[in-house]
Amino acid sequence: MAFLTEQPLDLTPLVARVMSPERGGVACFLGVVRDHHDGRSVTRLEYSAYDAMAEAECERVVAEAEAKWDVRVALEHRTGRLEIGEVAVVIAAAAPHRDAAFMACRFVIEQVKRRVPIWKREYFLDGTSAWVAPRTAPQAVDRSAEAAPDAPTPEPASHTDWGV
Amino acid sequence: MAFLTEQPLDLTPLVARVMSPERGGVACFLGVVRDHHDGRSVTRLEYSAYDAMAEAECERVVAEAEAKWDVRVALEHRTGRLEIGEVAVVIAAAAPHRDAAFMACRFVIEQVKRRVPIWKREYFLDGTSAWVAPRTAPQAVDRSAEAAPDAPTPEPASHTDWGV
Amino acid sequence: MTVSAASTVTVRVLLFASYAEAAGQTSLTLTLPAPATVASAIRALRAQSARARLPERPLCAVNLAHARLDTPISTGDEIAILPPLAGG
Amino acid sequence: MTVSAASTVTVRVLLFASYAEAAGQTSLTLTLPAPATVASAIRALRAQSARARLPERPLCAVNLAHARLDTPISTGDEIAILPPLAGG
Repeated sequence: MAFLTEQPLDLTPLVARVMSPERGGVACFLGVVRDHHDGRSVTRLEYSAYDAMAEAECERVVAEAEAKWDVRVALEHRTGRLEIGEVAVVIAAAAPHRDAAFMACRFVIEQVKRRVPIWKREYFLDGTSAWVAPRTAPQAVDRSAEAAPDAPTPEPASHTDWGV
Repeated sequence: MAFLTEQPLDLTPLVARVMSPERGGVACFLGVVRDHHDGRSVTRLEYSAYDAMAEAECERVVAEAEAKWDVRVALEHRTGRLEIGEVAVVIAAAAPHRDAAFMACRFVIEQVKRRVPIWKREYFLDGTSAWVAPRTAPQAVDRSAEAAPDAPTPEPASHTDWGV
Repeated sequence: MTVSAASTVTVRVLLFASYAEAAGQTSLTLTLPAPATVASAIRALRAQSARARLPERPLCAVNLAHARLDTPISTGDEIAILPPLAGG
Repeated sequence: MTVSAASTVTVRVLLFASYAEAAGQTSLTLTLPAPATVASAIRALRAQSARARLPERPLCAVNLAHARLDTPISTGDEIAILPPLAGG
């Protein structure tokens, strides 16, 4: 099952894939391309991915959700060129109880944002474009210099010119 | 806008109604007719409503959600005969931020269950049928006999034979 | 509906689902001594329809909105006695 | 991939999005002294491609899974240096 597609996303088949008479609640999420970012007018987006890892990571996220809750999850993320108002990601989570459906759906979108290697380039009204850099980007962990692996200490601030 | 319908529900037009380029996240919920209830096999359901009040109450629930969060909400509830696996209720909540979309969607389904006057009769595999009586049904409040309106005291247990 | 100065209050009472089945009717008209509340309508209903097996404090609505048992009611009001809800 | 007993480790390094643009390339092959880690691959990458403006501790993956900077790497591994993610 491919999690990435260049085709427009449609929630209906995802819902159909997870829905069943034993699962009384289906929670869904759609992420929509917004027309603004940091106060600038966006005209379109280009999503690119590390395809093989993105597929593997989506599969792991879905498996984790299905292990944490009694739930079935479907997930698709679009890549390539997207226009304003188009859907970039769709999630459907079906569970016997709506609590689990909502929690799993929320878990999946948070994990997708945090872990799946996808990037987007925004094209602005003024003709420029830029890669989107989230303000709270996670950093790699390096525990090789730590005394206690379970109590990580922050590394000293960088003195090189490689900083972001 | 009618909130009740006897026609099969479809999430897509509800999502289209609330989605827009200013709202980056759409959270949805579908309630599905389950094949079991309290361990008994259910073959179909019949939903009936106090139509005029159900419409008014749905409108109030949506208005409350839209007042609490920066969100647009669409809601439909089906009535009449439903088969196992069919959708009984659909909700779509679109917001600039997904937090609000999820919270509003969750709020609406909880309030619908608690406040909208809809009843369902379950038809069982053995040919019998029964009105569904939730275990935690809310009771009417009566503060006429209370000293302090803000500190309600439980009424004494019923001594009539009218109790449920 | 304006509050009536008359000595009686006439209201329409609606029953639904299990309550309607038990009572054998879905609506009736009640005339009550003024001033009347939802609670007094329910007492009159019990006296009139012994088959309506209502709980001690049923969920109620007046004019399409949830109401408390002590909510005052006036001539022309639509009172609804609601069995435990099961929508969603 | 089994851990090599040889004195060098040869890996493929992938760059994406802003990192690929800055470096002017999307992949390269690095040969490192054994034993090697993700961190030593990044050090070698910086030495080889001054244009790759990597942060101090970039997000990394080894063989399609997120990895720490101290993750050991072996000949044949696929190392990816990941700019801040922006999916969803």
